[in-house]
Amino acid sequence: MTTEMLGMILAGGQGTRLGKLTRTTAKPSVPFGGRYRIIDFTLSNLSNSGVNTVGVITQYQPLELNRHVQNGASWGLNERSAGVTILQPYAASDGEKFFEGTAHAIFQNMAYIDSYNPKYLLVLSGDHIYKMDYRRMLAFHESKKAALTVAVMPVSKSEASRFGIMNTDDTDRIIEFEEKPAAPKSNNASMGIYIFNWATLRKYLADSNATDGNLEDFGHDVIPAYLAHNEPTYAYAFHGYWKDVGTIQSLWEANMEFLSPNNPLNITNRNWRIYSQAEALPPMMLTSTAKVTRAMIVDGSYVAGTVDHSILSQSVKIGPGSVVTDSMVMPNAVIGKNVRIDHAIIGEDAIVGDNGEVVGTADDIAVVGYGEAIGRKEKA
Amino acid sequence: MTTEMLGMILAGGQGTRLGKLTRTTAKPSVPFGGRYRIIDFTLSNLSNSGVNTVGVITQYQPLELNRHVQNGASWGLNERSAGVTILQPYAASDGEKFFEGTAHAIFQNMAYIDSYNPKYLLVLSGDHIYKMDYRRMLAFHESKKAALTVAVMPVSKSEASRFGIMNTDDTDRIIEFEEKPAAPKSNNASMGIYIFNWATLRKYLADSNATDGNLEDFGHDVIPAYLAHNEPTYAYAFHGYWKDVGTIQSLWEANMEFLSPNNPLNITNRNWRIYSQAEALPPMMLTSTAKVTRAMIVDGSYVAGTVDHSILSQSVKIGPGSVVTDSMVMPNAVIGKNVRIDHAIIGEDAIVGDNGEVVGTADDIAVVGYGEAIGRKEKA
Amino acid sequence: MRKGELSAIIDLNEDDAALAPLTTGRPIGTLPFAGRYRLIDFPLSAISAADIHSVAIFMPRSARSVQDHLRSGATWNLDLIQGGVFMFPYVATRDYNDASLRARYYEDYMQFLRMSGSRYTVILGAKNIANIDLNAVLDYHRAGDSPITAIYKTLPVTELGAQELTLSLSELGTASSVLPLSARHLGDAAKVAAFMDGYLIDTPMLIELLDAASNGASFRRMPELLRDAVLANNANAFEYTGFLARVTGIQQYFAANLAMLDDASYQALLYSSIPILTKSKNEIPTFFARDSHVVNTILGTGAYIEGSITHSVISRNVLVHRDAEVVDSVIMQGTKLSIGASVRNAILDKGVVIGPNVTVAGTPEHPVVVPKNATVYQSIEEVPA
Amino acid sequence: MRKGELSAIIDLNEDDAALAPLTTGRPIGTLPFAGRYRLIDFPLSAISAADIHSVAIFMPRSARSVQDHLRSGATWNLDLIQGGVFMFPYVATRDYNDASLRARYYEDYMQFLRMSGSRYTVILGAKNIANIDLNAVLDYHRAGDSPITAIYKTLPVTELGAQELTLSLSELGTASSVLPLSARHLGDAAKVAAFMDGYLIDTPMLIELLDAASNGASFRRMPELLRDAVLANNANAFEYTGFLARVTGIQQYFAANLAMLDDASYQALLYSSIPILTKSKNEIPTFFARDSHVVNTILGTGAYIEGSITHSVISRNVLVHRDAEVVDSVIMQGTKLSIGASVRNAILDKGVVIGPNVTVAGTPEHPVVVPKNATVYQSIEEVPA
Repeated sequence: MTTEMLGMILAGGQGTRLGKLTRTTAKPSVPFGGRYRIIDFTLSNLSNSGVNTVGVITQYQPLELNRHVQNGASWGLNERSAGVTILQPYAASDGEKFFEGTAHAIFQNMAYIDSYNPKYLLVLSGDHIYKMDYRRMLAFHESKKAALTVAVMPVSKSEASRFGIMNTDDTDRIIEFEEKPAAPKSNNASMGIYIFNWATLRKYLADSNATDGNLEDFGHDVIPAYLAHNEPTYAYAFHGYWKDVGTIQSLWEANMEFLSPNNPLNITNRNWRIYSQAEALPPMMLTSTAKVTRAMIVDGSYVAGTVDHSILSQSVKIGPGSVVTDSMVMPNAVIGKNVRIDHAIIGEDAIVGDNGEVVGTADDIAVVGYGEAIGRKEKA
Repeated sequence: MTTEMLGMILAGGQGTRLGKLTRTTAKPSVPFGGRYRIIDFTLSNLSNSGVNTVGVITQYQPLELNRHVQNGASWGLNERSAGVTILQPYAASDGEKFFEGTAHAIFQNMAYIDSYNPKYLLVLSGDHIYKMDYRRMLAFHESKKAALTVAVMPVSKSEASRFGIMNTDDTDRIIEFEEKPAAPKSNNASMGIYIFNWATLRKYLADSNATDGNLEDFGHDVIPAYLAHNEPTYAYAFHGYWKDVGTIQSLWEANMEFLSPNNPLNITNRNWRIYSQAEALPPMMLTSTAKVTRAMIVDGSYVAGTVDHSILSQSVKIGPGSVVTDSMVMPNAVIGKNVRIDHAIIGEDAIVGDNGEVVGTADDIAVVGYGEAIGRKEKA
Repeated sequence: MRKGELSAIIDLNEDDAALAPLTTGRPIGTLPFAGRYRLIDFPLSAISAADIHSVAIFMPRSARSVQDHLRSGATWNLDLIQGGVFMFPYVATRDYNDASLRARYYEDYMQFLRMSGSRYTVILGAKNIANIDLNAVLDYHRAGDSPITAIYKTLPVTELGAQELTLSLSELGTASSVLPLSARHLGDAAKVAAFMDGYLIDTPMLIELLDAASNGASFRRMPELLRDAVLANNANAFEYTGFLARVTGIQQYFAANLAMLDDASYQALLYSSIPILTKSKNEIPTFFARDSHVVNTILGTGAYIEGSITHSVISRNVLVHRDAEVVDSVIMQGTKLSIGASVRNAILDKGVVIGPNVTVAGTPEHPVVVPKNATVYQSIEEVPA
Repeated sequence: MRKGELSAIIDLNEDDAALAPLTTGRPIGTLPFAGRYRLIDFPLSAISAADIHSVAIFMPRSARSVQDHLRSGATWNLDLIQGGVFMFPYVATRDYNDASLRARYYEDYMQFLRMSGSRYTVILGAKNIANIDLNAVLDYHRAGDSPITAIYKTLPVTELGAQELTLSLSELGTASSVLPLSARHLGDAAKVAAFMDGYLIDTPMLIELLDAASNGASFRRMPELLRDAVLANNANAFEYTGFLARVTGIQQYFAANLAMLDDASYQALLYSSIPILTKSKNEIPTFFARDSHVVNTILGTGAYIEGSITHSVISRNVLVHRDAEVVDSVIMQGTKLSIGASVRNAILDKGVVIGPNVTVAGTPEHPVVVPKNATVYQSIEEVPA
């Protein structure tokens, strides 16, 4: 069995900066945009790019992610002898295999990767919102005869010091890598998207494991090692919408951007669909007291109140007299009567009892956690 | 979502007593009987018994098991909102969750179990060869109003000291449990098959976790605790073929028994099929030099030699002049020319080069490990 | 229930003349409903909830919409190795008149039943929108004396048309015949047992019926065979008491959709213990623009709403542009209302385009029906009688 | 190849008169082959290997065996959300003569092609057993000048029947027409380009052809349309050089099966870079008893062998009891040979029972064919001519 390019999604992080939203679930399975979960964007990009074999490396609270991904059929990633495989920690005769870092996680799953004998390994994060055709990046990688290609995008100079910055020569070859530089020399920020020649990477990881085990992380360890050994390493420039949703603030922002009819993500484009697992839920209902403007709503929701500039996910209930503004409400949340929700993210299965208030500001988003109950129902 | 009886297969053990056969794979995925893997029997029993939601708890080398089980479709266990889920170790905000024992493994997967809200929990091993209708055991459990029912089968007095022995009163209630007693009082050996009322078990496990954490193992800890607390615990007597294939010797014996046309397992019975993942392989070919007697052979095998009283799995090659007797050959093994194999188990992907010899005795079965190459090819 | 104890047949050859032009290119079974479903979802969901995995579909003349909707049957757990969806092609009456062809068709049906290994077979149509608990029907059947059970709901006589089928109930509560309302002598009875085109029958008896029909001198379709069986055996009569809408004509279809705006009906049909399963679509969320005004309405996903909607049923991917208004209407998928368009008491089939400032207005009793993919540039107004 | 760049059509309406009685209840496409496959597995496997996910099947009159075999199409990755198997019902010629029905059928085909979004469409039949690398055909097509490519294999003239189709190759290597051998002026040529009923065509052009045909005065089936297109455009001619068996009659079918006993042919067809995928069966291993004697034979699983078998092809679930012998024969699934039965140069269809000590013997040129489910109590012996 040979696969030209195998996709590996690093979905293991706990996402601590998402606080209450990831206490019982992995970051990639956090709901987004009404009917998606964050990982849907990466999985759809893979499917649309014709990468039909994908490993999802996870170790933190994977149950919901497992249930969401299932056999990959929702994204067309269910071909026989291909498709999606969830890779979790395991025990082997030489010990237990928890993953210590991004590169280490790839190393620990070498048997899986080798079983497909891929020429290229496409390494991705599971927590970015973007649309990208990885075939174009592969064509770039091949044309450069690169050992490693890193996708980069231009960021403003002021932001650049928050990213890994790739300084290139005029052939796009990376000559220097600076992690979160105080004085960045360029604005090519790494997107955490890599194409590796698997044979080369495999050798580096195996050598590291056999010696000092120092190649734990791609950004911190592997890229510097490639540069030090003069491996041909290139930067592939991406131009388009891209958002890391690793914090409450950025998750809220990305949802509000998604809500804009002029969202550069162009979600309505049928030539690059974002797929998700679709449950069969009844149609949404807006009652005679509903008032809904600048909003996205999906199946199963029941709205008797006012919703403005907000996103409601599946099976959300908004009681009469309640007002939801500038907020994102996750699946199955129940909002009682006369509740006020503003600049907030309401977690899955959360309950906000009658007359409750969840009010944040644009700089300090209020959050109700998964299954959390606040307001009157809390006393029950 | 409510499921009456949820199945949980404990498939986490390393199976060290199977030596080379489980160095890179979990015991339940070891091949058996030509076209099966050990876990097929348990999964088929579940499917045939109408238990359509099944968790498979694993932590040791699960890749092959994952690939085999996939989405459960091969066993008809792929219903939406049901079906098979592979449960591996994971990390949670309170730490990493490797499994310390059978009961502890159930406790660690409580969130999975609770999501189905089952009335009964059917706990099974993944490494037994048998056919059993769990509905009958459930009917017994219900009629006894039991909190726990343990399936038992009669063993000879001489064997009894190798098992957990359940001593019952004349209503089949277990009054005493002896683990591997030197002087057994009865011959009711536990088969490691349990039906628990989930609410009761859940309470015991949660209490244990909140206090001293002493309920790690079902046989060693939980059954004694139930008896000590006077929980109604019953023994359900099973009469039929049952074999634990946890050692090289017992695995070989079970295969040889399987080969007998009078095998009490009655594999040809279409009313209780044993399902397996079926690959599309070409038909088997017996060449003009083949001599095959008292043998089972399956798709993809190519036989130019002599095979007597042996089982050949998928895509096995037996070269001309070779003689295979009283042996079990696992998938994709290649046996060269003029090889002698007798009283042996040949692992998956193993190679025995021309003129090689793998000869054991009925008491000391020879084993060639997974992917091991012996004989002439070894030098290559 | 044991796996494999029940098999099912859904007969999509239902008389759909009264539903033209909605049924020009599709059978009743694939009519859209409640902005989200097709009518066949209701029998399929009942079947799925009863753990039935083997289903035969008697295909209508226009089979493509059925195939597109069912695909592998995975939505309803009909893709398991122990079962499957078996589609029996449409058979023209003239072919049934050929004795050898007829024998072959019946043999196909019998083979399906034998291979299913089922003890009982459920037979349903699609035009009765309901959520029947087939396990309850099975329990009732087992408790009864007859090898065949017929399903009915008690309805006011006034709600039935003359040709609609009813059960004649005996004092024992069994059904002695299935007759059109017009053939009944009801006296001054106010209520009647409306037959729901649903049976549960012992599989061996169904095989016998088919076998006899296969050797018969002339052709009899399955519904006739079953009615004869009721006459010959009397039937256990199972009374269904849940939500029911009977799609017997345009007006009934229109009313059934709008009935979903009543919260009690919506909850009863769509949030019962039998989840209504339907093929999932990868649609984006429905977007409500700044000046949209939508009340008392159910909507599918992927719609984009700038105008106003009141008391209507809107399917997925509908566009309602600014200053357009929809009142008391049923709008199917992919329809577009241009700026200033006005639609009242109308059914717009899939892909309809209503031009700018065009009015389409019917009456509650006579909704205007705009057929599939039509473009309407001139106003259509039905004057109330 | 990009996902969705190719779609495919498999036309199962192939002339099967010469294969009666094997084709009484099934089309050529579901004839069993090599103890394991159905003929349709070969085009489906070629399609799957080329990452094609949208396939239309033009169903034959007897559709059930095709549906049973294909199920959801998952075996060939035809159950992905981006594709699917679309079965187009059998259409009797008389229905094609009705202009409005004809237009509807063509519209269905065109809609399939449009929805597939493909740039190219592959069209294959099932009676040429081969493993065609469709990516190679696509590369050849792109390099050629014509919007249509026809697939052929160079064969000795003597191997073709008079009615078999051939390509007339120009000096440029293009095909100027598709003609039966009898219509060709071959002079003393020893070899001929045997047409393999396979095309690759630009999808827009195929839609145009169908559209024109839909509006035409009289009815033309797809194969005719395609032959006309070759005549009008000349075709790129792709030469296939792998294993080929053409199932044009009983003798050819018999020989094709026995050809699999030749190791080179077996490897070439079944172990090439295109894995032959087929519906999996949950069969038990084949058991060889103490006194069995089996040489030079291929077998499916689930068989139970006590007797002797030489140079034969045995399907799954065959029983050969003691003292029975099978020589130079093709035995289909579920067949039973009783004690002392003898079968030589024969084809036994599914479910045949040969009674004790009964002999069935044909000749290599005229194998005896025992039809499906027949029970043979009296010996049948074909005297060699």
